[in-house]
Amino acid sequence: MKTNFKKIAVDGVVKQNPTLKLVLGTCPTLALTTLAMNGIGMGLAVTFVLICSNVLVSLLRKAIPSQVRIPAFVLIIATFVTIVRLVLEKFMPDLYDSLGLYLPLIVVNCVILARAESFASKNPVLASAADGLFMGLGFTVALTLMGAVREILGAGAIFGVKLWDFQIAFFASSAGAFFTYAIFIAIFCLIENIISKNKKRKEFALATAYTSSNTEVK
Amino acid sequence: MSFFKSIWFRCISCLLAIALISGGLLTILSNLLYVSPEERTSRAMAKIYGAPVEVSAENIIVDIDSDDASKSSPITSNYGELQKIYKVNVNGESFDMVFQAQGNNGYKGGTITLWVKVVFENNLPIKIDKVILQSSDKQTLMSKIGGDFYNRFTLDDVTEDYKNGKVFTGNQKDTANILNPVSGATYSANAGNNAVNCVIDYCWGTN
Amino acid sequence: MAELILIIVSAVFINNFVVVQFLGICPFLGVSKDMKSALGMGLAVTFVMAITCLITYPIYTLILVPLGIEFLEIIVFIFIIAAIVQMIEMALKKFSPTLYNAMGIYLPLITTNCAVLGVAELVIDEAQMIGLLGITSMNLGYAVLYGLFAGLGFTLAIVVMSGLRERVAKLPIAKPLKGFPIAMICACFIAMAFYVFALI
Amino acid sequence: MFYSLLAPVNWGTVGIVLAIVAVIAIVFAILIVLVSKLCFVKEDEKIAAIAENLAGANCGGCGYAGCADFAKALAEGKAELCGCGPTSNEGKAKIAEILGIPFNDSEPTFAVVKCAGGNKCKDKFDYIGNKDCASQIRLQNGKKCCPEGCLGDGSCVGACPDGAVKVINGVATIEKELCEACGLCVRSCPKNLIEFIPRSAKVFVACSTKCRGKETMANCQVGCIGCGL
Repeated sequence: MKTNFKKIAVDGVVKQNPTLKLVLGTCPTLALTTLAMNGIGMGLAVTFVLICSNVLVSLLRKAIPSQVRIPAFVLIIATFVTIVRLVLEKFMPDLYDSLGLYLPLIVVNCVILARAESFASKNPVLASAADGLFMGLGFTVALTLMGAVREILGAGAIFGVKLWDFQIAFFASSAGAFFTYAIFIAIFCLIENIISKNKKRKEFALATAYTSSNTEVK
Repeated sequence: MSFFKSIWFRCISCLLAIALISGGLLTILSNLLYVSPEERTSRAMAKIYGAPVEVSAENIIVDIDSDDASKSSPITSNYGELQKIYKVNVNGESFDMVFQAQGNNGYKGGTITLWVKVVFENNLPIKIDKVILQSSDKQTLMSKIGGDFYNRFTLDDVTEDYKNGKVFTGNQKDTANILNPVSGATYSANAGNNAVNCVIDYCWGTN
Repeated sequence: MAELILIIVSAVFINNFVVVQFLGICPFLGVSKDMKSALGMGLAVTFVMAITCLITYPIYTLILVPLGIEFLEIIVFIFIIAAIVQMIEMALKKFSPTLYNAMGIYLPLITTNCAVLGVAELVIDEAQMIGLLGITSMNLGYAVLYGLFAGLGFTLAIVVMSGLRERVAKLPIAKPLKGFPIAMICACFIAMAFYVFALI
Repeated sequence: MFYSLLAPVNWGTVGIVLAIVAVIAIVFAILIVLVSKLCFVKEDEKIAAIAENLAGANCGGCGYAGCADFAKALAEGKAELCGCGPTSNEGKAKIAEILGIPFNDSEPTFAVVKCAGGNKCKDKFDYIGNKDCASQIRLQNGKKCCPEGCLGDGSCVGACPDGAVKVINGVATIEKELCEACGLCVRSCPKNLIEFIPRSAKVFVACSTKCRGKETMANCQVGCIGCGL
């Protein structure tokens, strides 16, 4: 069947945004969104690993019997993350320093196994790669926005640049992380509801306009 | 013949294959891509001086990785230990001393390792010139420690304090010493402060 | 006997994996809609944690450390946890399908649940466990016990959470706040409540 | 050339690692297959196939806990296909063919409230209490003079997952475009005023009173007096 990439793209970033809609990968989201820089770093690392693990999983999906799918997927993901960590440490030390902290965290990130289990194990390679890419992008965008908000409110700075020294310690704390995350999901659902309603109305108006104009012609 | 189609064989072979490939690949790669301590040191030097700096043997005072017994024991103090001490661009009396210091009692008992560069003139320590992070162990909240935490050590207004015996501390109540707190990661900041305190103890300390 | 009480207090309250250290939040939020599935998930996680400590501790101390291949630790641990979760999934599918459907995608996610891997890593860390429990040396018994009570701490947190969420679900909340957002805000209050334990 | 690349690898550890990993993998693979043999559940693959074609919205309109339960009920013949609104016609056609039952692709439908009274209908008393039709109806069959009239407290508004139902000047109205015909509102209305009508219907009677014309005229300005024109 033709995989329409537009649907996967919209799903990945908006309709099924892993952080805001499916609420997966909450551990790193809560822990790391104290700084916007972390959001980007973590997001890119996860995107990179997500794409490759989706490709690997969908390549092997027929070879892995369903009884042992979880250990097999987890093994693939863990191996892949370790390889990335070793390669980065050797050849790109500065990138490793900025990402170094997040790479072990990725192994424990639920988004990757969730996508491997629910999408990559059922779809061809190209679709899985696209899904990995857009899921990763959705994850990065959500994390960076949350990181920015928490950094501005919690530390009075953005990307490390000091804006003002008015700081609300609540947002830097973990309870604040929960709170910010809740507000983000609420706003996201609100906007998404409004958009989907208008889209349905427009589609319907288009459909009825077509049928009515067609009856007048007869 | 049916054994090969049975679920037993397929499951075991699949898991075995993936496990073997990943185990083997990882071991080989970890040996191949092993970053040796020397390489780490040269990277740190590159970061401090902008270009990798060769340190000749006699300029190495302490180096835990070196096989020379007299130099391989780190200098420990109650703040942590100095693992490497190098003399760099020595011309006559004035030179730089670069320390790899490991501060103790961080978060969950972990440690933080910093590179600290101190400028010396006619054999007298003048000022802490640069501090960069080398690595941290079990400090999960490192993201909270930004650049200004490290630059704080090199500011001029603290230079007089640590020269006459004051040390860096994280808790606000201890007014006797120089305050250098970080909100949200007090333990890790504590380990960072301890690392620099080792250097201060060595340069301006009692010995 | 004193160590036992210390283990219980530290694993369940002081270092509660979910609410103090914020590990394993995905299933904590995903499955706490009603009390029954929350209890099911809690017990499943407790079972996985106990068995994991039972298996990974000896593997680490008897095999990995003497041979000096510690870097393999993450891979082996995750593989074992995944195998245990796979077995539990089949057992649950057979013996209580309703609980199996209630947990859905969150059952395989126990594998990547940071709490389970967290407890496996914590238990093998000699220095910290001695500091935590005030015992002279670490052995398998303490490891399994700590895993068990860490799981029970997780169960306590998730059951409290599901109780809170069931009551909150009946309140007239704004439409976008329904579901996960209100669960997060409940978690925020629980986190504040447990914050006092971290100060001890 | 190739060998020098692999020089630093010390083959001792590689061997040990392979041995350990192999042992662990084999032991756990056997354990898993053992458990899978013990807990073999005769999963009717028809259920999985049906679930594939259902809309998967888990809206509960069919009266079952979710699509998985509805699929199982369908496979056992306990539920009819039209119970599920959101599934598309081709989906239903595929399921029908799996189940082997005849399927005429029924006209897509949407829900409508068969009452237009609301503020135009007089009240017997002022109701001050829990803003929910189910609780209001316990009080003298609701505040409206017309016994079948819409009470306007919007328990159907909450029931609709797509937010298609709104209470406008006292009476519940359903937006044709947003309605997915899932049937949740039909069950939530204590007065059973909500029904499905085909989407192509141009007009419907927005009143379900059973009183005679004179009484309806007294109760409500827009009541249907059953003139039969």
